[in-house]
Amino acid sequence: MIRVQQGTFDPGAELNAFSAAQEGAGAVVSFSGVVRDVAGGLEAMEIEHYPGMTEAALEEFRAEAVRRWSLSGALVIHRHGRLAPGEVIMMVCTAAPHRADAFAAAEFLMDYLKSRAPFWKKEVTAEGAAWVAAKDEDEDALSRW
Amino acid sequence: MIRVQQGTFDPGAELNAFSAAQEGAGAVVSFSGVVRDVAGGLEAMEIEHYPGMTEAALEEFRAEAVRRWSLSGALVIHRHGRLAPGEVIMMVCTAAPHRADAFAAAEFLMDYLKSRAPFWKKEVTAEGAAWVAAKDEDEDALSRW
Amino acid sequence: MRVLYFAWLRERIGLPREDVETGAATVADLVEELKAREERYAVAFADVSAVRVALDQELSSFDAPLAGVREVAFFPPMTGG
Amino acid sequence: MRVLYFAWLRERIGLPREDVETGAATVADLVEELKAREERYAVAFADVSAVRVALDQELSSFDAPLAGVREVAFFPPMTGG
Repeated sequence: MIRVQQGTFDPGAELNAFSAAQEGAGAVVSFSGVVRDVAGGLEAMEIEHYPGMTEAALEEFRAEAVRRWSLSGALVIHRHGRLAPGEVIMMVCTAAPHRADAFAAAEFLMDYLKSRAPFWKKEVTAEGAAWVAAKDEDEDALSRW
Repeated sequence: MIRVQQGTFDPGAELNAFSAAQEGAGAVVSFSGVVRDVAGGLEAMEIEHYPGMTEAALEEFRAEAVRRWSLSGALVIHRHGRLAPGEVIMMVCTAAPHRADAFAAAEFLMDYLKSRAPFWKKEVTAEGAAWVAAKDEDEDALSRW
Repeated sequence: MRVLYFAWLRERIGLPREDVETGAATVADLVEELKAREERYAVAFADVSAVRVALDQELSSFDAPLAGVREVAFFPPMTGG
Repeated sequence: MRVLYFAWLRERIGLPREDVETGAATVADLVEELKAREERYAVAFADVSAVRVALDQELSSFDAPLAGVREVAFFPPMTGG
Protein backbone atom coordinates (compact mmCIF):
# COMPACT_ATOMS: atom_id res chain seq x y z
CA MET A 1 0.00 0.00 0.00
CA ILE A 2 1.12 3.55 -0.63
CA ARG A 3 -0.18 6.81 0.84
CA VAL A 4 0.64 10.41 -0.06
CA GLN A 5 -0.78 12.85 2.42
CA GLN A 6 -0.41 16.28 3.96
CA GLY A 7 -1.39 15.34 7.50
CA THR A 8 0.87 13.69 10.00
CA PHE A 9 0.71 10.03 11.02
CA ASP A 10 1.82 7.87 13.94
CA PRO A 11 4.80 5.66 12.95
CA GLY A 12 4.31 3.27 15.87
CA ALA A 13 0.63 2.77 15.08
CA GLU A 14 1.48 2.28 11.39
CA LEU A 15 4.15 -0.30 12.25
CA ASN A 16 1.77 -2.25 14.45
CA ALA A 17 -1.08 -2.18 11.93
CA PHE A 18 1.30 -3.23 9.14
CA SER A 19 2.77 -6.10 11.21
CA ALA A 20 -0.68 -7.35 12.22
CA ALA A 21 -1.68 -7.60 8.55
CA GLN A 22 1.27 -9.82 7.59
CA GLU A 23 0.97 -13.58 7.14
CA GLY A 24 4.04 -15.73 7.70
CA ALA A 25 6.43 -12.83 8.10
CA GLY A 26 9.17 -13.43 10.63
CA ALA A 27 10.88 -10.13 9.83
CA VAL A 28 9.48 -6.61 9.76
CA VAL A 29 11.70 -3.62 8.91
CA SER A 30 10.63 0.00 9.19
CA PHE A 31 12.31 3.22 8.18
CA SER A 32 11.00 6.59 9.30
CA GLY A 33 12.35 9.92 8.17
CA VAL A 34 12.19 12.90 10.52
CA VAL A 35 12.69 16.61 9.76
CA ARG A 36 16.12 17.43 11.18
CA ASP A 37 16.95 20.83 12.53
CA VAL A 38 19.76 22.69 10.71
CA ALA A 39 22.54 24.96 11.92
CA GLY A 40 21.01 28.35 12.60
CA GLY A 41 17.59 26.89 13.25
CA LEU A 42 15.02 25.48 10.86
CA GLU A 43 11.60 27.12 10.85
CA ALA A 44 10.00 24.66 8.48
CA MET A 45 10.59 22.08 5.79
CA GLU A 46 8.30 22.62 2.82
CA ILE A 47 7.72 19.58 0.64
CA GLU A 48 6.35 20.11 -2.84
CA HIS A 49 5.20 17.17 -4.93
CA TYR A 50 3.65 16.28 -8.29
CA PRO A 51 0.15 14.99 -7.57
CA GLY A 52 -0.67 11.98 -9.70
CA MET A 53 2.90 11.21 -10.69
CA THR A 54 3.88 10.84 -7.03
CA GLU A 55 1.31 8.13 -6.35
CA ALA A 56 2.17 6.32 -9.59
CA ALA A 57 5.90 6.41 -8.81
CA LEU A 58 5.50 5.11 -5.24
CA GLU A 59 3.21 2.32 -6.40
CA GLU A 60 5.72 1.40 -9.13
CA PHE A 61 8.59 1.22 -6.59
CA ARG A 62 6.47 -0.83 -4.20
CA ALA A 63 5.47 -3.28 -6.95
CA GLU A 64 9.10 -3.56 -8.06
CA ALA A 65 10.20 -4.37 -4.48
CA VAL A 66 7.54 -7.09 -4.25
CA ARG A 67 8.78 -8.53 -7.57
CA ARG A 68 12.43 -8.55 -6.51
CA TRP A 69 12.19 -9.92 -2.99
CA SER A 70 10.09 -12.49 -1.14
CA LEU A 71 7.90 -10.07 0.77
CA SER A 72 4.60 -10.61 2.49
CA GLY A 73 3.94 -6.88 2.23
CA ALA A 74 5.32 -3.37 1.78
CA LEU A 75 4.01 0.03 2.80
CA VAL A 76 5.11 3.53 1.78
CA ILE A 77 3.75 6.72 3.38
CA HIS A 78 5.07 10.13 2.32
CA ARG A 79 3.89 13.56 3.43
CA HIS A 80 3.91 16.89 1.61
CA GLY A 81 3.28 20.48 2.69
CA ARG A 82 4.86 22.48 5.51
CA LEU A 83 6.51 20.45 8.30
CA ALA A 84 8.19 21.55 11.53
CA PRO A 85 11.51 20.17 12.85
CA GLY A 86 10.95 16.85 14.58
CA GLU A 87 7.90 15.95 12.50
CA VAL A 88 7.84 12.64 10.67
CA ILE A 89 8.20 13.03 6.87
CA MET A 90 7.75 9.53 5.58
CA MET A 91 7.83 5.85 6.45
CA VAL A 92 8.58 2.59 4.71
CA CYS A 93 7.64 -0.82 6.17
CA THR A 94 8.58 -4.18 4.67
CA ALA A 95 7.80 -7.68 5.89
CA ALA A 96 9.30 -10.99 4.77
CA PRO A 97 9.85 -14.54 5.95
CA HIS A 98 13.59 -13.74 6.25
CA ARG A 99 15.38 -10.61 7.40
CA ALA A 100 17.69 -10.17 4.40
CA ASP A 101 14.71 -9.64 2.08
CA ALA A 102 12.99 -7.22 4.44
CA PHE A 103 16.16 -5.12 4.85
CA ALA A 104 17.04 -5.10 1.15
CA ALA A 105 13.52 -4.12 0.08
CA ALA A 106 13.39 -1.29 2.63
CA GLU A 107 16.73 0.11 1.46
CA PHE A 108 15.68 -0.22 -2.19
CA LEU A 109 12.46 1.69 -1.52
CA MET A 110 14.36 4.42 0.36
CA ASP A 111 16.89 4.85 -2.44
CA TYR A 112 14.12 5.21 -5.02
CA LEU A 113 12.09 7.56 -2.83
CA LYS A 114 15.14 9.80 -2.38
CA SER A 115 15.99 10.21 -6.05
CA ARG A 116 13.08 9.06 -8.20
CA ALA A 117 9.88 10.12 -6.43
CA PRO A 118 8.72 13.62 -7.43
CA PHE A 119 9.18 15.43 -4.13
CA TRP A 120 11.22 18.59 -3.61
CA LYS A 121 12.25 19.87 -0.20
CA LYS A 122 12.79 23.48 0.77
CA GLU A 123 14.35 24.55 4.05
CA VAL A 124 12.98 27.73 5.60
CA THR A 125 15.22 29.49 8.14
CA ALA A 126 15.38 33.02 9.56
CA GLU A 127 17.78 33.84 6.68
CA GLY A 128 15.31 32.78 4.02
CA ALA A 129 14.33 29.69 2.09
CA ALA A 130 16.55 27.34 0.08
CA TRP A 131 15.78 24.29 -2.01
CA VAL A 132 17.57 21.19 -0.79
CA ALA A 133 20.08 20.05 -3.42
CA ALA A 134 20.02 16.43 -4.55
CA LYS A 135 23.09 14.55 -3.33
CA ASP A 136 25.40 12.63 -5.63
CA GLU A 137 25.56 9.85 -3.05
CA ASP A 138 21.77 9.41 -3.27
CA GLU A 139 21.92 9.15 -7.05
CA ASP A 140 24.88 6.76 -6.80
CA ALA A 141 22.99 4.57 -4.32
CA LEU A 142 20.57 3.58 -7.10
CA SER A 143 23.31 1.81 -9.01
CA ARG A 144 23.40 -1.04 -6.51
CA TRP A 145 19.94 -2.30 -7.48
CA MET B 1 19.78 0.61 25.70
CA ILE B 2 19.30 -3.13 25.86
CA ARG B 3 16.53 -5.15 27.51
CA VAL B 4 16.20 -8.91 28.03
CA GLN B 5 12.76 -9.87 29.25
CA GLN B 6 10.19 -12.64 29.41
CA GLY B 7 7.10 -10.48 28.96
CA THR B 8 5.87 -9.13 25.66
CA PHE B 9 6.24 -5.55 24.47
CA ASP B 10 4.58 -3.20 21.98
CA PRO B 11 6.88 -2.61 18.96
CA GLY B 12 4.99 0.50 17.86
CA ALA B 13 5.17 2.07 21.31
CA GLU B 14 8.88 1.17 21.54
CA LEU B 15 9.55 2.74 18.13
CA ASN B 16 7.78 5.95 19.08
CA ALA B 17 9.50 6.23 22.46
CA PHE B 18 12.87 5.53 20.86
CA SER B 19 12.34 8.12 18.11
CA ALA B 20 11.18 10.75 20.58
CA ALA B 21 14.43 10.33 22.55
CA GLN B 22 16.70 10.98 19.54
CA GLU B 23 18.40 14.30 18.90
CA GLY B 24 19.27 15.25 15.35
CA ALA B 25 18.32 11.90 13.86
CA GLY B 26 16.78 12.15 10.42
CA ALA B 27 16.62 8.40 10.00
CA VAL B 28 15.15 5.74 12.28
CA VAL B 29 15.27 2.04 11.36
CA SER B 30 13.50 -0.72 13.24
CA PHE B 31 13.58 -4.48 12.91
CA SER B 32 11.08 -6.68 14.69
CA GLY B 33 11.16 -10.45 14.71
CA VAL B 34 7.92 -12.40 14.98
CA VAL B 35 7.36 -16.09 15.79
CA ARG B 36 6.43 -17.67 12.46
CA ASP B 37 4.12 -20.64 12.21
CA VAL B 38 5.68 -23.79 10.74
CA ALA B 39 4.31 -26.51 8.47
CA GLY B 40 2.17 -28.79 10.61
CA GLY B 41 1.41 -26.05 13.11
CA LEU B 42 3.61 -24.51 15.78
CA GLU B 43 2.35 -24.74 19.36
CA ALA B 44 5.08 -22.63 20.85
CA MET B 45 8.58 -21.29 20.43
CA GLU B 46 10.64 -21.75 23.58
CA ILE B 47 13.62 -19.44 23.92
CA GLU B 48 16.35 -20.38 26.39
CA HIS B 49 19.08 -17.92 27.26
CA TYR B 50 22.17 -17.48 29.44
CA PRO B 51 21.29 -14.85 32.06
CA GLY B 52 24.17 -12.46 32.60
CA MET B 53 26.06 -13.34 29.45
CA THR B 54 23.04 -12.38 27.35
CA GLU B 55 22.89 -8.85 28.73
CA ALA B 56 26.67 -8.44 28.43
CA ALA B 57 26.65 -9.66 24.82
CA LEU B 58 23.79 -7.38 23.73
CA GLU B 59 25.41 -4.39 25.39
CA GLU B 60 28.71 -5.22 23.69
CA PHE B 61 27.05 -5.42 20.24
CA ARG B 62 25.19 -2.16 20.89
CA ALA B 63 28.37 -0.37 21.95
CA GLU B 64 30.22 -1.74 18.90
CA ALA B 65 27.46 -0.45 16.59
CA VAL B 66 27.71 3.00 18.19
CA ARG B 67 31.50 2.91 17.68
CA ARG B 68 31.27 1.90 14.03
CA TRP B 69 28.50 4.19 12.78
CA SER B 70 27.33 7.74 13.42
CA LEU B 71 24.29 6.90 15.51
CA SER B 72 22.27 9.05 17.83
CA GLY B 73 21.03 5.91 19.55
CA ALA B 74 20.44 2.17 19.39
CA LEU B 75 18.00 -0.11 21.22
CA VAL B 76 17.89 -3.90 21.50
CA ILE B 77 15.01 -5.79 23.14
CA HIS B 78 14.99 -9.61 23.22
CA ARG B 79 12.51 -11.92 24.89
CA HIS B 80 12.97 -15.40 26.35
CA GLY B 81 10.55 -18.04 27.58
CA ARG B 82 7.56 -19.64 25.85
CA LEU B 83 6.09 -17.67 22.93
CA ALA B 84 3.07 -18.36 20.73
CA PRO B 85 3.03 -17.99 16.91
CA GLY B 86 2.54 -14.34 15.95
CA GLU B 87 4.18 -13.01 19.12
CA VAL B 88 7.02 -10.54 18.81
CA ILE B 89 10.41 -12.08 19.77
CA MET B 90 12.76 -9.13 19.60
CA MET B 91 13.32 -5.66 18.24
CA VAL B 92 16.24 -3.50 17.19
CA CYS B 93 15.95 0.26 16.66
CA THR B 94 18.74 2.48 15.33
CA ALA B 95 18.74 6.23 14.70
CA ALA B 96 21.24 8.33 12.76
CA PRO B 97 21.56 11.61 10.91
CA HIS B 98 21.72 9.62 7.64
CA ARG B 99 19.89 6.50 6.53
CA ALA B 100 22.92 4.45 5.45
CA ASP B 101 24.27 4.42 9.02
CA ALA B 102 20.90 3.53 10.54
CA PHE B 103 20.39 0.63 8.11
CA ALA B 104 23.93 -0.74 8.44
CA ALA B 105 23.86 -0.62 12.24
CA ALA B 106 20.47 -2.39 12.37
CA GLU B 107 21.71 -5.17 10.07
CA PHE B 108 24.94 -5.50 12.05
CA LEU B 109 22.99 -5.84 15.30
CA MET B 110 20.67 -8.44 13.77
CA ASP B 111 23.56 -10.52 12.42
CA TYR B 112 25.24 -10.54 15.84
CA LEU B 113 21.98 -11.28 17.67
CA LYS B 114 21.37 -14.27 15.37
CA SER B 115 24.74 -15.97 15.84
CA ARG B 116 26.55 -14.47 18.82
CA ALA B 117 23.92 -13.75 21.49
CA PRO B 118 23.36 -16.72 23.83
CA PHE B 119 19.77 -17.59 22.92
CA TRP B 120 18.55 -21.00 21.77
CA LYS B 121 15.18 -21.60 20.13
CA LYS B 122 13.10 -24.72 20.35
CA GLU B 123 10.02 -25.33 18.23
CA VAL B 124 7.18 -27.23 19.87
CA THR B 125 4.67 -28.92 17.55
CA ALA B 126 2.13 -31.72 17.94
CA GLU B 127 4.93 -34.11 16.87
CA GLY B 128 7.26 -33.02 19.64
CA ALA B 129 9.94 -30.44 20.27
CA ALA B 130 13.06 -29.71 18.21
CA TRP B 131 15.92 -27.29 18.71
CA VAL B 132 16.28 -24.83 15.84
CA ALA B 133 19.59 -25.47 14.04
CA ALA B 134 21.91 -22.54 13.44
CA LYS B 135 22.07 -21.64 9.75
CA ASP B 136 25.32 -21.42 7.80
CA GLU B 137 24.01 -18.28 6.10
CA ASP B 138 23.62 -16.59 9.50
CA GLU B 139 27.20 -17.46 10.44
CA ASP B 140 28.41 -16.33 7.01
CA ALA B 141 26.58 -13.01 7.36
CA LEU B 142 29.00 -12.01 10.15
CA SER B 143 31.92 -11.96 7.73
CA ARG B 144 30.67 -8.75 6.10
CA TRP B 145 31.35 -6.66 9.21
CA MET C 1 -0.03 20.82 -24.40
CA ARG C 2 -0.01 21.32 -20.66
CA VAL C 3 3.39 22.25 -19.21
CA LEU C 4 4.09 22.02 -15.44
CA TYR C 5 6.94 23.49 -13.42
CA PHE C 6 8.02 22.44 -9.94
CA ALA C 7 10.31 23.74 -7.18
CA TRP C 8 12.80 26.40 -8.32
CA LEU C 9 11.73 26.07 -11.96
CA ARG C 10 8.21 27.06 -10.88
CA GLU C 11 9.61 29.97 -8.85
CA ARG C 12 11.89 31.28 -11.61
CA ILE C 13 9.25 31.02 -14.32
CA GLY C 14 6.63 32.39 -11.95
CA LEU C 15 3.83 29.92 -12.60
CA PRO C 16 3.06 26.30 -11.76
CA ARG C 17 1.51 25.37 -15.10
CA GLU C 18 0.44 26.73 -18.44
CA ASP C 19 -1.02 25.57 -21.73
CA VAL C 20 1.47 25.89 -24.55
CA GLU C 21 0.75 25.83 -28.29
CA THR C 22 3.76 24.18 -29.83
CA GLY C 23 4.87 22.17 -32.79
CA ALA C 24 8.11 21.13 -31.04
CA ALA C 25 9.18 17.64 -32.05
CA THR C 26 11.17 16.85 -28.89
CA VAL C 27 11.50 18.04 -25.31
CA ALA C 28 14.75 19.81 -26.24
CA ASP C 29 12.92 21.69 -29.03
CA LEU C 30 10.21 22.74 -26.58
CA VAL C 31 12.84 24.01 -24.14
CA GLU C 32 14.42 26.09 -26.93
CA GLU C 33 11.02 27.59 -27.79
CA LEU C 34 10.38 28.48 -24.16
CA LYS C 35 13.86 30.00 -23.68
CA ALA C 36 13.34 32.17 -26.76
CA ARG C 37 10.06 33.43 -25.37
CA GLU C 38 11.07 35.39 -22.29
CA GLU C 39 14.09 36.06 -20.08
CA ARG C 40 12.64 34.16 -17.08
CA TYR C 41 12.42 30.96 -19.17
CA ALA C 42 15.98 31.51 -20.43
CA VAL C 43 17.14 31.84 -16.80
CA ALA C 44 15.17 28.80 -15.60
CA PHE C 45 16.50 26.58 -18.40
CA ALA C 46 20.03 28.05 -18.48
CA ASP C 47 21.52 24.77 -17.24
CA VAL C 48 19.38 21.88 -18.43
CA SER C 49 21.75 19.38 -16.80
CA ALA C 50 20.02 20.48 -13.56
CA VAL C 51 16.54 19.92 -15.02
CA ARG C 52 14.56 16.68 -15.20
CA VAL C 53 11.52 16.08 -17.39
CA ALA C 54 8.47 13.84 -17.16
CA LEU C 55 6.14 13.11 -20.09
CA ASP C 56 2.62 12.19 -19.02
CA GLN C 57 3.99 11.61 -15.51
CA GLU C 58 6.78 9.24 -16.57
CA LEU C 59 10.44 10.28 -16.22
CA SER C 60 11.85 10.86 -19.67
CA SER C 61 14.73 12.58 -21.45
CA PHE C 62 15.30 15.76 -23.45
CA ASP C 63 15.60 13.92 -26.74
CA ALA C 64 12.24 12.18 -26.30
CA PRO C 65 9.57 12.95 -28.96
CA LEU C 66 6.48 14.91 -27.91
CA ALA C 67 4.05 13.28 -30.34
CA GLY C 68 0.90 12.27 -28.46
CA VAL C 69 2.10 13.74 -25.16
CA ARG C 70 -0.49 15.74 -23.21
CA GLU C 71 1.49 16.75 -20.12
CA VAL C 72 5.14 17.81 -19.86
CA ALA C 73 6.64 18.54 -16.43
CA PHE C 74 10.00 20.20 -15.70
CA PHE C 75 11.65 20.03 -12.29
CA PRO C 76 15.01 19.82 -10.52
CA PRO C 77 16.46 16.48 -9.34
CA MET C 78 14.08 14.99 -6.82
CA THR C 79 14.72 15.12 -3.08
CA GLY C 80 12.17 12.84 -1.47
CA GLY C 81 12.51 10.46 1.43
CA MET D 1 34.48 -24.59 39.01
CA ARG D 2 30.89 -24.00 37.98
CA VAL D 3 29.89 -25.67 34.71
CA LEU D 4 26.70 -24.70 32.86
CA TYR D 5 24.88 -26.50 30.04
CA PHE D 6 22.30 -25.00 27.70
CA ALA D 7 19.76 -26.22 25.14
CA TRP D 8 20.31 -29.82 23.95
CA LEU D 9 23.54 -30.13 25.96
CA ARG D 10 21.50 -29.42 29.07
CA GLU D 11 18.89 -31.97 28.00
CA ARG D 12 21.38 -34.73 27.14
CA ILE D 13 23.41 -34.28 30.30
CA GLY D 14 20.24 -33.87 32.33
CA LEU D 15 21.18 -30.84 34.39
CA PRO D 16 21.57 -27.11 33.83
CA ARG D 17 24.65 -26.61 36.03
CA GLU D 18 27.00 -28.38 38.40
CA ASP D 19 30.11 -27.72 40.41
CA VAL D 20 33.09 -29.69 39.12
CA GLU D 21 36.35 -30.39 40.91
CA THR D 22 38.97 -30.46 38.18
CA GLY D 23 42.62 -29.87 37.51
CA ALA D 24 42.03 -29.66 33.76
CA ALA D 25 44.41 -27.21 32.10
CA THR D 26 42.21 -26.39 29.12
CA VAL D 27 38.57 -26.58 28.03
CA ALA D 28 39.43 -29.60 25.86
CA ASP D 29 40.93 -31.37 28.91
CA LEU D 30 37.77 -30.64 30.92
CA VAL D 31 35.61 -32.08 28.14
CA GLU D 32 37.71 -35.26 28.13
CA GLU D 33 37.28 -35.57 31.90
CA LEU D 34 33.51 -35.14 31.62
CA LYS D 35 33.24 -37.64 28.74
CA ALA D 36 35.14 -40.24 30.76
CA ARG D 37 32.78 -39.76 33.65
CA GLU D 38 29.45 -41.04 32.33
CA GLU D 39 27.79 -42.11 29.09
CA ARG D 40 25.48 -39.06 28.97
CA TYR D 41 28.49 -36.72 28.90
CA ALA D 42 30.14 -38.83 26.20
CA VAL D 43 26.94 -38.55 24.14
CA ALA D 44 26.57 -34.82 24.69
CA PHE D 45 30.18 -34.10 23.74
CA ALA D 46 30.43 -36.72 20.96
CA ASP D 47 30.76 -34.03 18.29
CA VAL D 48 32.47 -30.99 19.80
CA SER D 49 32.35 -29.18 16.45
CA ALA D 50 28.66 -28.63 17.35
CA VAL D 51 29.52 -27.26 20.80
CA ARG D 52 30.47 -23.72 21.76
CA VAL D 53 32.10 -22.67 25.03
CA ALA D 54 32.08 -19.49 27.11
CA LEU D 55 34.55 -18.79 29.92
CA ASP D 56 33.23 -16.40 32.55
CA GLN D 57 30.51 -15.41 30.06
CA GLU D 58 32.88 -14.63 27.18
CA LEU D 59 32.89 -16.79 24.05
CA SER D 60 36.11 -18.78 23.98
CA SER D 61 37.69 -21.85 22.38
CA PHE D 62 38.45 -25.43 23.37
CA ASP D 63 42.18 -24.83 23.58
CA ALA D 64 41.75 -21.92 26.03
CA PRO D 65 43.37 -22.36 29.48
CA LEU D 66 41.09 -22.69 32.51
CA ALA D 67 43.42 -21.02 35.02
CA GLY D 68 41.45 -18.46 37.03
CA VAL D 69 38.16 -19.30 35.33
CA ARG D 70 35.14 -19.58 37.64
CA GLU D 71 32.35 -20.35 35.18
CA VAL D 72 32.45 -22.55 32.08
CA ALA D 73 29.36 -22.81 29.85
CA PHE D 74 28.76 -25.32 27.05
CA PHE D 75 26.03 -24.82 24.47
CA PRO D 76 25.14 -25.38 20.79
CA PRO D 77 25.57 -22.61 18.18
CA MET D 78 23.34 -19.72 19.16
CA THR D 79 20.01 -19.04 17.46
CA GLY D 80 18.85 -15.65 18.64
CA GLY D 81 17.11 -12.86 16.77
